[in-house]
Amino acid sequence: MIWILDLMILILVVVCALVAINVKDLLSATIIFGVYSFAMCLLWAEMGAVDVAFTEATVGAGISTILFVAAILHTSRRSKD
Amino acid sequence: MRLLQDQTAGQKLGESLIIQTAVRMLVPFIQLFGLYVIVHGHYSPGGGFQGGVILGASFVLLTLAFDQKFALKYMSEKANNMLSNAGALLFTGTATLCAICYGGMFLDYSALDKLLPLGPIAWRSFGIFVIEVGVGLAVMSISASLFWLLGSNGEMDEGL
Amino acid sequence: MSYQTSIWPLAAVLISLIGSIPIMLSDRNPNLRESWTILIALGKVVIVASLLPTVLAGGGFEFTIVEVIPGVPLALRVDAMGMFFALVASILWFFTSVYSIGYMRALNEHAQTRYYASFAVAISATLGVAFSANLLTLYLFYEMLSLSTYPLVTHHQDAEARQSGRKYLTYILGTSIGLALPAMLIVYSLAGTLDFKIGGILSGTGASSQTLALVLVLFLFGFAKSGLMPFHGWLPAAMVAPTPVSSFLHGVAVVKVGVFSILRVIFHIFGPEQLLAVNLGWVITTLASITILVASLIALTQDNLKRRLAYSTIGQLSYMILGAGMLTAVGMTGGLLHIAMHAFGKITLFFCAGAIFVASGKKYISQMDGLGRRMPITYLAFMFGSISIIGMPPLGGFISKWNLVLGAVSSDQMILLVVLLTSTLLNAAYFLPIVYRGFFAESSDPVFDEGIKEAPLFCLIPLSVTACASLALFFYPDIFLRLARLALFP
Amino acid sequence: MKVLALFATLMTGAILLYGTMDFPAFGDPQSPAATHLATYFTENAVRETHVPNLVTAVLGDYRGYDTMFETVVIYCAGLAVVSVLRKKKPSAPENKS
Amino acid sequence: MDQIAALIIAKYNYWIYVTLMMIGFYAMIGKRNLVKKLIGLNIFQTAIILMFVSAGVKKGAKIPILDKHHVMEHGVNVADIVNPVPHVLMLTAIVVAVSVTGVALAILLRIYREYGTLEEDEILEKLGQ
Amino acid sequence: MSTSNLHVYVMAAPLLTAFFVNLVGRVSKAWIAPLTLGCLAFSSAASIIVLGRVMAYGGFSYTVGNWQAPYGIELVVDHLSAVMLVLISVVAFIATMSALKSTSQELPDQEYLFFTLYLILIAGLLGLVLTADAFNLYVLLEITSITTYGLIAMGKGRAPLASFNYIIMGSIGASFYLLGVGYLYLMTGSLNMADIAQILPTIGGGAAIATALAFMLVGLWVKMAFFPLHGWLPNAYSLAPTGAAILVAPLMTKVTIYLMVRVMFTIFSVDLLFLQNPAVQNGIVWAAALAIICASSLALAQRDLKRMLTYIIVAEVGYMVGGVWLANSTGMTGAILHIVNDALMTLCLFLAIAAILYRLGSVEFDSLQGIYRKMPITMAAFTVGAFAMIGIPPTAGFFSKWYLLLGGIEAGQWGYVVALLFSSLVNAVLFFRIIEIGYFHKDGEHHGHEKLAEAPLSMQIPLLISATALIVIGLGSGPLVEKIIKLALPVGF
Repeated sequence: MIWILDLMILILVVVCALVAINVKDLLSATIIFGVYSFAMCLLWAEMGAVDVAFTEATVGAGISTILFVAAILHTSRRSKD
Repeated sequence: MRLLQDQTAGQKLGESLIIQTAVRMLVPFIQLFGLYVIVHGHYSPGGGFQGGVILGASFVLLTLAFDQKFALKYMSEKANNMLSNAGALLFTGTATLCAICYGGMFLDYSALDKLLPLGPIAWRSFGIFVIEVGVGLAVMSISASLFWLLGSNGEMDEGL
Repeated sequence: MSYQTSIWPLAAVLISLIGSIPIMLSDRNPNLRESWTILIALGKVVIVASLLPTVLAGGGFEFTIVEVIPGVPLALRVDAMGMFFALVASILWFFTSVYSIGYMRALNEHAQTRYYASFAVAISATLGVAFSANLLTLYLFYEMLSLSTYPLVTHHQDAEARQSGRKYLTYILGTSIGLALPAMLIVYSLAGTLDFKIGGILSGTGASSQTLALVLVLFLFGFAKSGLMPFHGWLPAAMVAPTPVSSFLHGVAVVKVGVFSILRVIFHIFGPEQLLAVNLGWVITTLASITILVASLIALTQDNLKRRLAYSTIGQLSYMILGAGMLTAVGMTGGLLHIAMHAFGKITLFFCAGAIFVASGKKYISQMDGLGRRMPITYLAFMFGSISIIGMPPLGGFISKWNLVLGAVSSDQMILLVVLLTSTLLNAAYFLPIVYRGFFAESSDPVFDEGIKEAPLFCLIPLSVTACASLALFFYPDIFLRLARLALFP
Repeated sequence: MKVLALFATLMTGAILLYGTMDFPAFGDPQSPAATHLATYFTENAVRETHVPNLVTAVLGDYRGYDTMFETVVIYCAGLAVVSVLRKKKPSAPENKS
Repeated sequence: MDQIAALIIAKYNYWIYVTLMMIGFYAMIGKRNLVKKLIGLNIFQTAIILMFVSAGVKKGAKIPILDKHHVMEHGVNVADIVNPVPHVLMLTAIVVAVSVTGVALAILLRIYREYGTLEEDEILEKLGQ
Repeated sequence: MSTSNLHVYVMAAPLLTAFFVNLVGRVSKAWIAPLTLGCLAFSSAASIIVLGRVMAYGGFSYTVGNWQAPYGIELVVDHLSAVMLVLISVVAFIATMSALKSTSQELPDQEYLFFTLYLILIAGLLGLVLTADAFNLYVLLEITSITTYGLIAMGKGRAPLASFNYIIMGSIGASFYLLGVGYLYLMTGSLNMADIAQILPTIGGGAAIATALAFMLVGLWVKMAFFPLHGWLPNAYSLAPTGAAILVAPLMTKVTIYLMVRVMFTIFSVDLLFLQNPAVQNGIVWAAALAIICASSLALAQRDLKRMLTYIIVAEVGYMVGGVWLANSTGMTGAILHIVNDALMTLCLFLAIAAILYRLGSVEFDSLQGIYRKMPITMAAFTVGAFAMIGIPPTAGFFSKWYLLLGGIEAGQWGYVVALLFSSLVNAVLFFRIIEIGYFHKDGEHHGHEKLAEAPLSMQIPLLISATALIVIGLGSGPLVEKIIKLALPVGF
């Protein structure tokens, strides 16, 4: 565990989260949320939680994002806030 | 091959022969990897849940590259439902079976030793394997069906 | 005093409750339905009367149904005080049943099955209150009575009846849940029991006099059926009900259940000695005096006969509370006796009002000039009732009022004497003109009045009987007097 | 509305931060979390279940009850989505139930 | 200064998790767009997972996959292995989160079918009509 | 420690049957009813036997998978959880009889889906009652929530929107609870409730423990719709399919209150909760009083029977939370008794609503005119339920209210006492308004009632059972309290 790397990823994660909830285009938000998940998964892998990281990679960054995309493509990409 | 031509004849935006062929080749490997993740959960990261998601992802990939009807040929809605039930039943059923066995408790795999004497600890290991398979089945079918339903807005036809 | 366990008190209470089922089932056949009603009423009188000798001999009965709260069972107990009230209620119910048949048939009222069934449930609840062994049981039957009389008040189902029903429930349920229930809870948390006990259960609990005063006031207003002002508004409103309902329930059962509950609380929860000791009698007497005077004054101004009777009732009810509040032996006896005397007098008056309405369709006093010559029996009975209520000999009301006056004297509260005398004058002022105008004034509408005859026999007989009973009670008040004495000095 | 939400968020965050004051230091091998249950699992899980992956052992056996309900959760999710979203086509014989 | 640095190193993970939780929570209750609310929900969930996983970390420890035979014969030094319990819990939590997300998205599609929008205020406006 | 598995079967029977309902039910509808009713009958019988055993031999703990308590997951069967098991399984059994009918009318194509979710929800509730593991509780909480989301979203019209709101609020609640569990885990390293309770005194309070308690409580309060956090409930329950509402409305909030009791008294000690923080305790009782008053007032504003009832449910939550936090044994007895009674009262009223909806299709006040004439038995049972809600003896509602009020007086919490009385009065107004509309409005004022008939027998029977139960439990509340509830009080009372 390298705490500087850890901290950098953490900051990336926070930035991604902020962007994901603030960007007006929902599709972008979703993709950024995917990035967020992936960064999280990196973080956990680096913390020694391999199983959690694996799951987050398949679920959070994979299935979850895909479900979001599928839903957004059937509704609207626009968001007022 | 004929199917492929049909597909390309009614080609929509984003469907390309290269991708479709690549996906066709890739899908068995993905599924194999998914199975590996489930089975090898005892020794490496992974297990029923992760493997199940990977298996489900293979169907998602098929749907994305072709369309939903094509993917449904591999696993129909009915089969999907059966599999999810089977997976969940495998887990809960095993758990209850342990309780039914004389002197056993709920989810106490070592109690299954009375059915087939392999040794209590071996049964624990094997029991974990059985339930991982159950989880895998359920997760695979449901992650696929979640995507299909959301992707086709509940119509189960063309998909995205 | 020893109580023997017996199922009969329960039978006395339940006979009419269970009897409401055959009444409901014989919806299609009015004759059968009314036969049931009479039969049940008769059965009830017989059961209650059969319990009487033991009670007069100083005994009593007890029956525990089930223990619902630790230390507080649902239990029935027949003691002298309960017997006193039960006797009045069951006898008068019998007459009211007969009267109802005449009245309801003559006016061809709707939903008669509901009427008779509710009536049967109501009388069950009344007897339940009379025979309650503790405050919780009393409360249960008290609420049952409120609910079962609601359909009777709303009987006509028009906008006015619904409005009155709403008012009735608001007052009765509101006070019983909002005031009586917390009072009961405070008593329970102080004493750990709710059992009625001679001498009271609150003595010796070390409750402060402020707490006692609070509980007392909560109870006085909580049992709003007693019509104590300012929670009296429901009673005039409830007069939209058919007259038998007004006469029995709002002349006898419902209102006296309120008074009876208050007397129970004063005698058996607080105990007169304790009230004397902490000097709380004045709370009761003041509230009662105000109600007596104000209600009598309002009664003077009413033109609707039933409303005038209603305000008269409010005033008379407070006599009983006043008697109890004097906390002297004679006064309390007077208060208790007044339950019976007023019941017989007031029910006669209501029967007469109903008979007049059945015969002539008239509700207002100003239209009743000269009617007495057309309906002499009714008016004679009305006169008897009035005199009894005013408290003149030779009618029953005199005995109770005499006791009350003696009580006022013996408690050294001359102001109460003044209240009693003033209100007697007021009573005379609002009753006697009716009788006078009935017999001696010229009819205002002779053509219309030409065809008026006496009401049907079913109406006439009960009112004659109760009028005669009022008279008889002056000469033979023995049973009630003995019961009252037994209740107060066992 | 947004101000209220922001206020609620800040409050929650502040309380949570207040709670972290007592936490053992990050990565401390002597923290309670690392010593109580974890010790038992690390020492005994492999021997008792013959599964070298501790996570799988604990997930599948020691806390199998959790995992069972986890499977049921996702099963329910699948069903819920079907029941909420699936459009019925009256012609399709397969959908007749 | 060293103390502050030590404090930062000791607690920064928890601070970050609180920050993420606040972001998610704010999105859930403050945003008007339903999809945004859902993204907020997911961020909230991952924040909790981060907290749990952080709880399991041991400095310099290895991943919780052991060598079977080695362990059977020689036992294991607990301090060398990352705490597996939070990982187990969090696997379950992730599954729960994705299940909830799935159901919520399905319901979102239904809402869109009905109202044609995913903005809370616009939906309320339509309901008001 | 016990090796008897019966209480697990109580939970496992509906769970396993759910899968079969899904498999078989999609082929033939005829199988759904016997399967569902059969497994719930089994659960009810088994839970009654479990209660009998607990009363005879005392409570016991059970370890799933035969792993010792803090390592494996522990189930606890004591008096309280046995009572809850019986309550849930019996209420579910009664509700199902009616739900089968209304579902076949409302959701003819989705019956098998509906009942699969329905059974899993019941299994989840039963599991919640049994578990003694803080994290397992979270998972089960999510199971009940996710099935409820699905069930509610199957409703018509605005139901999906209500369901989405519920998802957001429910997830916040569950996440807060999980945060609390996380804090406790970080501080103690354990997840077993009893084990945490043993370790906590060695830590002796502090910021993290207080935060954990606060977050667990707030999380559960969101789930149980404690007043300012109740926003999701009225819409969700009133828009859900009728079959779901008659199961969810009586059980969901009550089970969550049970969980609050469990969490508060199994994990934290009475000393920590009440004695060290009298101001907090006081404040929560006042909040409960406020909740009761506000929710009752909101109920007054409703013009739809179902919505009105949902606000009453919110008010009742205030009753029980207040009762638990009164911190005396009378209040606690009242709260636990009220869990039982309120479940039955709500069941009775919702069953009546289901019957009315089945025939009439609407429970708006205006459409109820003259309903007593057409559906006398349904409305008679409704009236009994209404009396219980108001708290008129001898119905069950009076007696639990009695204990709650008595507890309030003993604790000197006059605000709470006044709030309870106020709410009883409001309930009286609410229900007599309906009785007046349904009974005393003249016939013929409303059209469309010509063909209205009494509900089918399969809806009347559960209704009559529940109405009778209200009176029987009311009359039997003495023995019930003495023999069971007193023993079910948490340690420290």
